[in-house]
Formats: sequence, C-alpha cells, structure tokens
Amino acid sequence: MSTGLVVVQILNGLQFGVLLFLIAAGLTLVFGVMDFINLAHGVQYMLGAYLAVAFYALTSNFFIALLLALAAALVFGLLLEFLVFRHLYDRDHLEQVIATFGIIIFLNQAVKTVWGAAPLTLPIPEIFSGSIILMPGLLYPIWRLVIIASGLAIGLLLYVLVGHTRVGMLVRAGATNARMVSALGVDIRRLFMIVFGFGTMLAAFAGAMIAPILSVEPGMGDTVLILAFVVIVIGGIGSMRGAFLAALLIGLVDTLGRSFAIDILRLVMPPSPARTVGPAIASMLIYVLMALVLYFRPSGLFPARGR
Amino acid sequence: MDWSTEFVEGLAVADPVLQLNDLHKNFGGLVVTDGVTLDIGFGELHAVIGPNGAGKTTLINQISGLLAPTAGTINFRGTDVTDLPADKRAKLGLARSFQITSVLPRFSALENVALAVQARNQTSYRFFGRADHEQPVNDAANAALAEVGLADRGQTLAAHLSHGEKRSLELAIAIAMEPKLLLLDEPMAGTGHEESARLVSVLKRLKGRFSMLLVEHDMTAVFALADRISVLTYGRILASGTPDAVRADPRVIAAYLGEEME
Amino acid sequence: MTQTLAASSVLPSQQTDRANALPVAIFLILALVPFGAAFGPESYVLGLFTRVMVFAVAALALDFICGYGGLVSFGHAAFVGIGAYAVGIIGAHGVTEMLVSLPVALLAGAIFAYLTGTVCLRTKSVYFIMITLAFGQMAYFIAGSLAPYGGDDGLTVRLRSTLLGFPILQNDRTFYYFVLLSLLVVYFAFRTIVYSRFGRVLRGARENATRMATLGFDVFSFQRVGYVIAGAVGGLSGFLLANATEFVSPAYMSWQRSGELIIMILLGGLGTLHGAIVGAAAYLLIEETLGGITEQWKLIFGPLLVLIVLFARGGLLGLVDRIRGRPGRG
Amino acid sequence: MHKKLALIGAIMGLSATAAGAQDKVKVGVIATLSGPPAVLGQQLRNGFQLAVKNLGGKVGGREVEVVVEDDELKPDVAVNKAKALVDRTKVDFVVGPIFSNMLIAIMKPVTDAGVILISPNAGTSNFAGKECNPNFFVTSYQNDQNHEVMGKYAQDAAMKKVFLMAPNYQAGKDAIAGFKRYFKGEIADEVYVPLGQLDYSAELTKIAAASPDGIFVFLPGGMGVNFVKQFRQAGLADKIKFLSAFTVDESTLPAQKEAALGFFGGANWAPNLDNPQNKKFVAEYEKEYNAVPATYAFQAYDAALLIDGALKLTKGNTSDKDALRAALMKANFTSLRGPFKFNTNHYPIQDFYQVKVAQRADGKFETQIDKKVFAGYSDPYAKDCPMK
Repeated sequence: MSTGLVVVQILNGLQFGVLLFLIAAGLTLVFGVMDFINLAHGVQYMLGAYLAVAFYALTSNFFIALLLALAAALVFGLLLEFLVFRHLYDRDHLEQVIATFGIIIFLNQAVKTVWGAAPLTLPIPEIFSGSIILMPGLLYPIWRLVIIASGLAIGLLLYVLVGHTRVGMLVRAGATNARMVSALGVDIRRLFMIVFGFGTMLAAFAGAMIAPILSVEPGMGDTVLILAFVVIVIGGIGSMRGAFLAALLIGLVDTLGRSFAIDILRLVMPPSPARTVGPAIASMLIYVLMALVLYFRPSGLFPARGR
Repeated sequence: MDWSTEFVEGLAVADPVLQLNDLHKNFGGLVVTDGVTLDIGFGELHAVIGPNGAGKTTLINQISGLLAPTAGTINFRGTDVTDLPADKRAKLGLARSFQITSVLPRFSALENVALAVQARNQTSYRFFGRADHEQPVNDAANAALAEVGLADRGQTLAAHLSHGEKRSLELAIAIAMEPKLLLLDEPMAGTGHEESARLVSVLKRLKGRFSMLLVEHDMTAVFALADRISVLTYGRILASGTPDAVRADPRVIAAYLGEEME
Repeated sequence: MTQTLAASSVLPSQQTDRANALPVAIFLILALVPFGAAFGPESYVLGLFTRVMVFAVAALALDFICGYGGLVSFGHAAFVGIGAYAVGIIGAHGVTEMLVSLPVALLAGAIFAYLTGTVCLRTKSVYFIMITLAFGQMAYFIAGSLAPYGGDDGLTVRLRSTLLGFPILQNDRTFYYFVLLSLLVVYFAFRTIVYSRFGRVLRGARENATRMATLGFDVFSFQRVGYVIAGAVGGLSGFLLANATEFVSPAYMSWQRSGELIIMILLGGLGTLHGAIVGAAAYLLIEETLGGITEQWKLIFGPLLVLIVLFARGGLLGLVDRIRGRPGRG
Repeated sequence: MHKKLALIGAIMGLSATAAGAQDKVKVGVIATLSGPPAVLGQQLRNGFQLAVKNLGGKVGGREVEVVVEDDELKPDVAVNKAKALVDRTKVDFVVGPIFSNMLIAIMKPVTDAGVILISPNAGTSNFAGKECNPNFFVTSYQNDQNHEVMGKYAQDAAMKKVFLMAPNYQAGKDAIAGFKRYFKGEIADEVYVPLGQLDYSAELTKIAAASPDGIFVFLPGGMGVNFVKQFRQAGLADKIKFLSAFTVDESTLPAQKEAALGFFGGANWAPNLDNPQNKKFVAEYEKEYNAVPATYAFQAYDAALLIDGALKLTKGNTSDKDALRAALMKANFTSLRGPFKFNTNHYPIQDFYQVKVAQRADGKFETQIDKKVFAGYSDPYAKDCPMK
C-alpha cells in the first residue's frame, strides 16, 4: 500500500462519490420537498446515458450530445411527472414505491427494445482523453478528474441555489414542512415541477458523464438507485449538505474497502480465505455503515425535517 | 364529602403524587422549561395556565416521558422517574391526554378504551383468543365510555367521531387506565361552548378520584375546577396558589391575566 | 406515514361474511388444484402453485408485520433465504430430517429477526425501510461468500426433507399438500394473532406509537416480537422454497426479491392477510402468463403496476370491493 | 424483436399438423434474456434458431418445435422454467443455459426427468467429473479450458509476472485455477471482484502499481466491456499484455471497439476459423441478426446439429433414451469448429486457440485465430467421471 496507491484510490472514491451525489441530490430534493419516493430516479440516470449515446451517434460531438440529452431527459421527466407522478404526491409511500417500480420495469425493458440488450459505449471527448501523471508511475485518467470537478461544481451551485435563492428558500422550507410552504401561498405545483425537473437533469447528467467510463446497458440504474438511497438516508432525507457528505463518504468507503479489504484481512488470516471473504466484506461495508449511522442517528447525519 | 379540599389548605403538600424539582429543558439555545419546581398533592386538581409558547405542553411531555428534561428530576409517587420511558411511567399510574387529538383512528371507540384497560392489568403477550371478546375488559371500557357520555358510540370508528366526541374519548381512555395522576393537555381545545360545559362537568365528577394536572386555556373551566393554579410564563412558574390567590396576585395580573379576568 | 397507509386494516371480524368467503374460496381452489392438474401437465402446474403458496407464506409474514404492524421491511427476503440455507447447509451435511431442518429454519429466521430488529426498530418510516434493506444486503453478501456451500453459485438440495426418515415430500402431490397445510396453518395463526391482545397492541402501535407508549405499552418490545414472528415464518417459507426448487442460492435474498414481496402484498391489498395470498398468486401468475405470451412482457407488466396504483387503491381486493359497489376500505 | 424467428419451428410444425402434434420433436431453449447479460442469451437463442432454420425446421427428419424461456438469471425462476419445459411442454431436449449457476440449478429437474440437457455454454467442473450425468451433454468446453489456453500462452511467451482478476464466484475461481495450471511464473496478485462490478478504478490502480508483464482477466459481459475501456483509458494497454477469456468476444466488442484492439482471448473457435461450414454460418448469422456471432451462437448452432445428427441415427426416435444417448455420444455432425468428439464425461475433445481482437475491412470488430494452443484437448476432470 504505497501512498501513491492510496492517493489514487481516494481520487477514485471521490469520483464515485460525486457521481452518487449527482443522483442522490435529485432524489433527496424530490423526497424532501414532495415527500415522494421516486424509485424511477435510477432509470432517469440510465436514460441520460442512453440519450447521450443516441445524440452522440447523430452529432458526433459529446458536448452537443450532452446538452441535447439533458434537454430530452428533462422533457421526458416532466412528461412522466405530468402523466404519473403528480397523481401520486398525496398517496402513501408504499403506493409511490409500487408505481415507480412499475416504471422501472417498463423503462428497463423499453431501452432494451429500442437500443438492444448489448452494452453501448460513448467515447471520451477528445480534449479530455488520456491520463495525466500524478506521480512517477501513477497515471490518472483526465476524464475522471473532469467528473470530480463537475460534480464538485454542481455541489457548489446547489449550495448557492439552495442557500441563497428564493426557490432554494422554499425548497429548504418544504423539506422541513411542506404544508407550511403551501400555506404561504406558494404555487406548490410549480415548485414541485422545478424541483423535479432539476433532479431529473442532475441524474441524466450523471448518466451522460459516466457513459464514457461505464457500459451503457439496461438496468444500469438499479444498483445506483439503491446506493443513492443509502446516501440520502445516511445524509438525512431532504438535506443537500447531508447528501453531499454522505455521497463522498460512501464513495470513499466503498472504493477504499474494495481496494484494501483483502490486504487488511491478510494481516489476520491466510491469503486464500482472505480473498474469498474480502470482497464479501467490502460489498457489505456501506450497508454496515448505514446500519451503524441509523443506529446512532435514527434520522441520518443531518436530519432536515422536524417530523 | 369534598375530601380534596383538605389537602389544599396549606400550600405545601404533605404527601405529593408528583414532584418536579428544578426542571430544565432546552432545545438547542431555546430555553423552554426554566427551573420548574412543582408539587401535586394526592387528589388535587392542579391547573397550569400561561400564554401560548409558555412551555405547557413541553412540561407535560417531560412528565409523561415523551421528552427527556435537560436537567432536574421528576418524582412520581416516591419514585424517581426522570429516566424512565413513557410506558414504564404509564405502568406506574401516569395517564395523559393529548392536546392534538391522538386517538387511534381506525379503532372503534370501544377498542381505543379497551386497549387502555388491557394495558392496565393483563399481559398483552397473548397470541390467541379474541381480544375483542373479553367481557371484563369490554365492561370496564364501556364504563369509562359511559362516564364521558359516549356509552352509545362504542362501536363507531374513532375517525368517524365528531371533534367533541374525540375529546371525550381522549378522556375516557385516560380514565380507563385508572391512573394515580391524570395529565390533561387542553382537554377542551377546539370544542364548542356546550361541549366545554359538558366536559367541565365530567371533570368535576372525576375530581377527587384522580389527582390531575390540567393545562387549559378556558379560564372559566380552570377557575371552576382547580384546587390550585400555577402560572407559567417563558418556562418559569410565575405564581402558584389557590385560584383566589392567583387571581389577586399583581404579578399575574400584570404579566398575563389582566383584562382576561372578569 | 402510518396514518396515510391507504390499505385497509379492517379486521376480519369487522368484515362481512361475504368477505370471509374469499379466504374460504382461495383455500378451496388451492386444495382442488392437484385434481385439475391431473388432466394437464401435472408436475408443472403443481410446481407453479407450490411456488405461489411458498411465496404466499412469505408474503403473509410480510403483510403481518407491514400491514398490521406498519413496519415496511425491505429485507424480508433475507428471512426466506436464511430458512432456505438452513435446509441447504444441513442437507449438505447429510441430514435431511425435517424435524431437524424445519425448527432450525424457523429459529434461524427468528434469531436473525431478533438481532436485526433490535437495531432496526429504533428507526421509523423510510429509515426503517432502508435499514432493513441494509441487513438484507448483508445477509445476501454473507450467503454469497459461503464458499463451502456454493458461494454465489448456490447449492443443490440433493434430497427433499424427510420426516422420521420417510421421504414424504418426494412425491410432488404430497409436497403440494404439505405446502398448502403450511400456508393454512400460517394463515390461521396470523388471523388468530391479529385478533389477539398482542395483535391489538401491534395494530395500535401502527396507528400511533406514542399514544401506545403513554398507555403503558413497551412498543419496541411488542414490535420486536412481531418482527421475530415474521422472521420465523419467513424462515418457514425458505424451508419450503429450498424443498420446492431443490436448490438454494443467495439470489433468494436479493433486494429485488424483497421488493417483489412488497409488491405482492400491495397488489393483493395490504393488511388483509388473504390479500397476501391473492397478491402472490397474481404476481407470479401474471409473470408466468405474460412471460409465456411475449418476451417483452415487462412492457405490459410495468404499466400494469402503475395502473393498479392509480386506479385500484387497496390492491386487487380493493378493486373487487369497488366493483361490487361497496365503500372503499380504509 | 426476433420473436417471429422463435416461432419458425413452431409454424413449420403447424403447417404439417396433419401428421399430428405428437410427431414434433420439442426442444426447450433456456437462456438469460433479461438484464444486462441478455445479449449472451440472445446469441445463444439466435444461433440455435438459425440452425433450426437451416435444417428446414426439422431435426432427424422430424418437425421441431422450439420453446424459448428466460431464466432471468434467478435460479428459482430457472428451476421453474425448466420444470415448465419438462412437464408442460414435454420437451425432449433442453438446450441451455448461459451461466454456470443456472446450470447447477436446472441440472436436477431436467436430467432427473430423463430429458437430455445440452449445454451450449456453461460447463462446470463438477459435472465434468464426479457428478457427470448420462443425460447431460456439452457442446462448448469445460469452463477451465479457455483459461488454460491463456495460461499456456503466458507460459510459452515466458511472461515473468502476471496479474489475475476474476469475479468472486465459482467460475471465477475455476478461471484462475485453470490459468495457473499452465502458468508457472510469478503471480503479481489475484483479485476477486464482486459479480457485476462496473467500475474498476480501484483494481486498475493496483494493476498499474504492480506493473506486471501481462494481465489475465475473466470478466464476462458488461463487466468486460467496462474493464476493457477503463484499462485502455488508464493508459495500461500499451504496457501490459491483455490476456482474457470470455471478456473480449463478439458479444462485447460492439461496445468495446477500438479499446480492445490487439487484446487476446482463449477460445475454441473464432468467426474467421477457416472451414466452409463456418464461413457459411458467420455470413448467414450476420445477415439474419446484423451482428457478428460469438461462441455462444456457434455452440448453440452446434447443439442443434448435434440433436439433428443423433436423431438421424435413431431414425427420429426420442423415446428410447439409451439409444438416444448412444447416438448423441457419436456426435454425428460436422461442427463449425471442425474436429469434434465427446469424451466419456460428455464434454468435447477439441482444439483450442489463442485469439486476438482485430478490425475487419467492413469496420466491424471480431476475434481472429492467432495460434492453435491445444489440439484434441480434453479436460482434466474426465478421469473422475464414473461413466465409461
């Protein structure tokens, strides 16, 4: 375990963390403000990736494809909101779960029908391809650094938006007490649409940004969705700050766990069982972390709502 | 006989049911309970009044065990209950009603009360036998319902009761627990004139049977019922004494009562 | 959120006789399936309905804890998997006696529920959902790392469980009735429990836990006992599943499976018990039928779920009620 | 999308209903057709159906009905579907599945019912050895063999230090074991990742730090797509020789494209394998499905030919199981891979090649035969098989 290795793994963890943050941010907003559990948030991430691939095929320019994908994802998200979600806001959480689960099933199959089951890919934009030398012998892909940077930038943007604008004020108030916000005479429908559209775009952005690294395939949003839920629950539902910190925490714990679990286990057991047990423990780590956090802080690290 | 009065002759209570000793509660920087010391005597009806935000409900929540005080002790029937959870305190004979109606909406009125009876004297770790067919429990529950005037509403779902009936049901649930001390958090809140009067008469009948701590905004009711009154402002006891003494207390008049009284 | 649960929790006692006819009809149909199956692909039909009943047992336990206890567990499949692994592991050591494996399956589910429940029940609503998911995932990964018992690949159950050495479950039809009997026992046990004093406390805690505490009920302990019961019955379902598929796999514990169980009880109608059976049957039979019609069956199934939520509150049973013109449940 | 093809056999059967439904040979195809690995299942299904089509909808002179089932990569679903095929559809043969864990799950319900199970992909060591089964035939390979090819290659190329990586399940461990059976140099590290892992940033860092001569990975499906891309992006492709099995093939190359150029794999076949029957197959497959076939497709194609050949010997009789098994054992068909025969454990004896990713003149990517590594090679587990 050289320091170089640790540094790179920390960067990897950060990259995974900001990706999770981009997805969790929308999820926690929608959940916090609208009290709406949107399981279909993960497929919006998948859709962002597929749309970016599709538009790239048309334009051959990553950035134009990214913008078009975001616009298309927004339109699609608002369409879903209009057709299905807005009829679910005053429903019970469980009903929201089953309906949005239905949408997951549908969209996972739909992208397979449209684009085929085979994984698709998107090339890294030319100017960001390649690696830079962090230290002698250790290369790091530039694109991952771009993801980290854009994720942090969006985190900052959200901090400003939520902390210092009128919509942000309403969002914060809504996360604490949605009834109060509507009592203030705010057009809650419009606020919901803004929040929802924004959350959708963030997820789609995450999908498009990761498409050059990961294969684009049906069901790619499902695992990410669960991780995003872990993030917002650890962070405290409705808390942007909580989502940000929890996302980075999960990203780091998961990456470092996967990297070093076996090495650490080897200190206490023979290599062969360590190799078998290590990955299992590494996979479990974030769930253990969540259980621990919730045991000591039953409403997450930064509980936003008073209820 | 009106045996409750003999305990309130003097202000010091000989054998108190409840003793609050220098109770403090802070929410972050906000001080909600600020050194409350209070005794409630056996059989006494003690009213706590004060403006909105004085910390009355917070006080009741601490006594019933839903909130932990920041400092101070709560002594109930000779036991220090400061660190006991709500259910253990209830087992010791502490019952409460809620300011915001808190009956079980999808239970019938009878079942709401029957649960209180069931909690009082039997084990609830019984997995067979129909709970709703247990005659002794139902009888006790019906008696409590009758006491608050809900005798014929037992089979109605609590959610379908009128607001006034729900307030009465709250009371019936508390009575059915046969508590040693009854904490009443604004039992008349939101009820009409007639309904209030009816509840006052119910409470009058109960007076003496249980010790009671009554938090109420309806001054007519308070002065008609209370043996002693404590005035709470900004989390502190401003004054404490018999209704007449409190009525006459210049600090109370200045701080709170003023024109509201007569 | 407990207050807004759309599903009914009308107790069986408060239902009309006509509504009580439904469970009777369900069990009658299930009892007659083998006779119908004899005219068709017998073993296949028996296998399909055995599967339906095995999942119905698990769904019943979930409905008990979720519909009556208000505790939405997103890790219920872990109990099923643990029960299945009890059979698989004991079987791998050459013991097929159900007098051994069945109690172990029940106990293992109960112990896991007790330990995790102690932690989970400190949290509420969505946090409870997520922490149960966390423990479910832990169980899943642990099962996947059991290298001596197949790891991720799972392990084959060489012989169905025996009773006092007799291979009574070997015959598909006998096995079917064994599962049906289990389902019947579980159904009536839960019906009895929800009527009982304990059930009344559990239901009360779902409505308003604070109120129950001020009445003198140690809500945490009651809920934990309820959770343990659900865990044990989940273990029973796992025992049956391992015998039905003659195979045990970590996939039995995946979060997707827990999600499917939740869908089942919602589909049937939460807090009705027989709704759990209807839901399990509906889910698996829809999957089977649509899957037989087209490979793209999920394009139909997904929107179907959305439509059920939008237009059939209270699940399929709620829909039946509505069509009959009775007032909605809940 | 190719649903209509799924029905071709059935339709052809229907057109000849005069002879009565009982006269059709029924074959159940069970494969993973949902979730990310669906592309492998589709190759399997397509390959089998193409063969049925080429055989004129007949095997051994009898009409054939093909029923396709999706195991959803859930073992209990697989068992359920297998039972449905055996009991409801009353199939004579089950062809499938893709994944080893699905194979383990369906083995008992299919073979116990006396139905012939032909695996066109998964070939676990247990069923090759002690638990070999008279009703079970394999047209692919024993799982270890492709890895052994790579191990042999690394050994012959005198690589000093190799880094090994595979998913953390039995097939992954078999892969590493297979590689090590022939490679005697230094192992830089053995890494097991969770099945389905998509981001290899952590592992790539380790690989870079270890700076081995070569890396051997077994990362099937989407895992391989992601790893290959990330390996190339990390700038390691030019420094470290990439050896693999089931990681770069025609099912993943459409997504990997240039990123996989020059990478090596171990295989029993490649699309450019030079024999007339294979040339015809590849051309037809590409025309029909607009994709280059992978091993899954060719092995399923061979499975259909195997059935056809056996039924020709039994004159279409599927009820005499002993005769049927004996006929299958003769492998009475011309395999797309050329020389093919069954070992006593019903696993193939065949040639193995080291293959290399290349871009064809038409811009598509495929693996191409680089060198024959083993000739007439059989697996080491056959000696444990009680069948003679």
